[in-house]
Amino acid sequence: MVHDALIIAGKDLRLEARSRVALNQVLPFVLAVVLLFGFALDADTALLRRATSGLFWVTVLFSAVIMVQRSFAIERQDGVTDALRLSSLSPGGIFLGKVVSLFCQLIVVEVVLGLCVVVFYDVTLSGGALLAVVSVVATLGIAAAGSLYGPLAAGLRNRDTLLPLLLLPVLAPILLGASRAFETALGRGVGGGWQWAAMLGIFAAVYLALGVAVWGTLLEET
Amino acid sequence: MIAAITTNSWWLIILAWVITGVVLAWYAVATIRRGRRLSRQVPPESRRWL
Amino acid sequence: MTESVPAPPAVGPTSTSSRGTRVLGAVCLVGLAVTGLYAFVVTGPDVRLGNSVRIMYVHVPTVTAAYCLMIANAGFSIYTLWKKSTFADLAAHACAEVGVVMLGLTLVVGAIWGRMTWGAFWVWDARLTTTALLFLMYVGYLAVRGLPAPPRVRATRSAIVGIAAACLIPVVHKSVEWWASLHQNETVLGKVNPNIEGNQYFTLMLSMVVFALVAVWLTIHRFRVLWLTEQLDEVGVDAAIDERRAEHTGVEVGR
Amino acid sequence: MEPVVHLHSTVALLGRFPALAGVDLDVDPGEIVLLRGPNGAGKTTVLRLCAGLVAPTRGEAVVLGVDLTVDRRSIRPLVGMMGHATGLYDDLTVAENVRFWARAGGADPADAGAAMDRVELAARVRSLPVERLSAGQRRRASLAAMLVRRPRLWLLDEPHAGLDAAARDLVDSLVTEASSVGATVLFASHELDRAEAVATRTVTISGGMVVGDSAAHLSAPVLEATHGA
Repeated sequence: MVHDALIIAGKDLRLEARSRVALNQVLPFVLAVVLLFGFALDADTALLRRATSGLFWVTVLFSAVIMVQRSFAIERQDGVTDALRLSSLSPGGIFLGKVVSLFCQLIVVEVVLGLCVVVFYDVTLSGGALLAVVSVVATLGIAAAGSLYGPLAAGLRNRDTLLPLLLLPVLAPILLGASRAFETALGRGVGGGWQWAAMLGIFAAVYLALGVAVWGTLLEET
Repeated sequence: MIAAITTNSWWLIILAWVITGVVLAWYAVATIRRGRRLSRQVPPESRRWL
Repeated sequence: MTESVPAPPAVGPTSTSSRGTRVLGAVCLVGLAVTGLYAFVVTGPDVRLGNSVRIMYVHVPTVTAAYCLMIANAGFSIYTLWKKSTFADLAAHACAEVGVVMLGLTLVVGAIWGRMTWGAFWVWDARLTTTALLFLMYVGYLAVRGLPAPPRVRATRSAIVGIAAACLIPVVHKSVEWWASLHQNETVLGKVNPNIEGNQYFTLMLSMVVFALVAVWLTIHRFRVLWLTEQLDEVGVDAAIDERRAEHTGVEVGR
Repeated sequence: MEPVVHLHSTVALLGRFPALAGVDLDVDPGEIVLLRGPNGAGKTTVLRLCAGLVAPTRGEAVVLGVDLTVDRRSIRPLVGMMGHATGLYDDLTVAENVRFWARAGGADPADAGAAMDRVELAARVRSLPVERLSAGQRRRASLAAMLVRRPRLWLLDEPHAGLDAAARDLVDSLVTEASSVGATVLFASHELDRAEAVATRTVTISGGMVVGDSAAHLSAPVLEATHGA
């Protein structure tokens, strides 16, 4: 299963390297959103700084929706789904492969977003360990949920507006946990950051297990 | 500490009950009507439960 | 043996109701009347909540019924995947739809209750937020069910979304609970049904049972409507096969 | 000799539409069977059914010893399918595609080069993204992606469509070569003159049923004799 996952992830990342969609389209989108929040909140740096963790993760969520859309649109190319069914890759492996590739791309987005936030919102980073752990676990959860709902909603003519409706409510706990944890990391939070990280871990575990379990029927039936 | 409980706002309570009643009634009627319309089209032997 | 033309709908019963549902329906109506009576007349205002407790008699049962329906949906979804049964698929759909109606109601009534207790329609209270999230997730479920697809494909997809949503209920619940508890203006209520006693408690329990029966009654009827739609399509299959065979044009038989 | 494909009054539904309404077909190892018939007769569905991509709703369906009514997944790695769709990633180069599908099919990516040689893909073309290939080159790349997995049952949906003469000869030679090595080929085609030249047997399908079989009047042993020589 892990071997299959690496094959799929390798393919996805190589495909990304060639087509550079994330680089050319998603990163500019991230920058745009950072600026838009600046305009929306009237460049009130104090307010932006206070709202940073929330804005950060809302931006990550929106980028995730776009990337999941893209990630599963490429699998919709003519005949690829059938070819995947005919391959001896285990469906769970394909799922994990998509999760890994989404995870890597999202981490890149988050790093760039982090830099933007530091520059544009004049945020001083602190509590690095918690930031890193929360980012990794939250991104894993987003990638897992995205890879589960992706085949349902991506790449088909009357379905591409379905993905945000399916994905965003489900990612609410991630937004909650990650932004609260970030707040504690950045020194303003109230509650225990590590508690939130644990909750994010549970969320990611639930979706990874679910994905591996049901992806077979998903690949078969969509 | 918390806003004064508008204890005498009866109309809100009634509104809550009315909304619940209306929505459930509408949903029930819609389902029954659709059931009737469909029952006429489906041959009886496949309507196992009736 | 194949029924070439679907038999004209003979006299047979002409609706989805049956003896069982008529009885259940009657019980529900009586129950609702009694609950209404108790809620408004028999019980007085609560010592702390005042009259807003009367809204609780509606608010709590609908949210409980909704949760039960969602759990039932998950159960049927698992059964659909496991045994590939159409019955479970349609039952899951019926439960989810009635559940979404109940969740919607809970949100509206919750907002009214919020308006009464805190003067604002929406308060980021743990239960209301969780209900709103679940409402959205199950609207997503119904949206997936609405996609045009062959029945088997639709059944599998919906089952997966149903199970995924159900898996999230505890996670969403826990995270929102934590989150709400972080806020300073902790709601005065604390647990949803404060330890009211006497006939208020009885009224609440009564309305819980009545609303559960109403939910069951609605789900049964909704299920039967779905069953009829399914039968309507199914009837056509045998006819379609014969039609298809007749389509065979006199292609020159192989040498 | 156990047939590679055994279909008996097989019915297959696509949604509500009975694409196959009772197919009877037996194919032995090494045979090259042409499926002919009007459009929409169910040729493609027969191929997809044999590949385990479409579920048989009634009747029997056994391919490579696997009963499709029970398990449709385990035969897939043994089957190679090529249709109008290329089944390749447009953004990846031909070589990357063939190597990926080799790995995905459990084959050794190093064989990719050999597979591309067999389909006579020019070296220059191999490093081009599939997006920029001509229809003929795409078909060759798709064929290479299938070849590299060395399937035992070939299911080709109009393999000659849109190919130039050279490419068609190549397809025919590959099919014959595969059959001689013991693989079995089932293909649908409209170009009857060329298709019948390479096929060892022609089956006519119409209205979701087999209505004609060139080998029908030949008893099995006779077939074996002629084919074996």
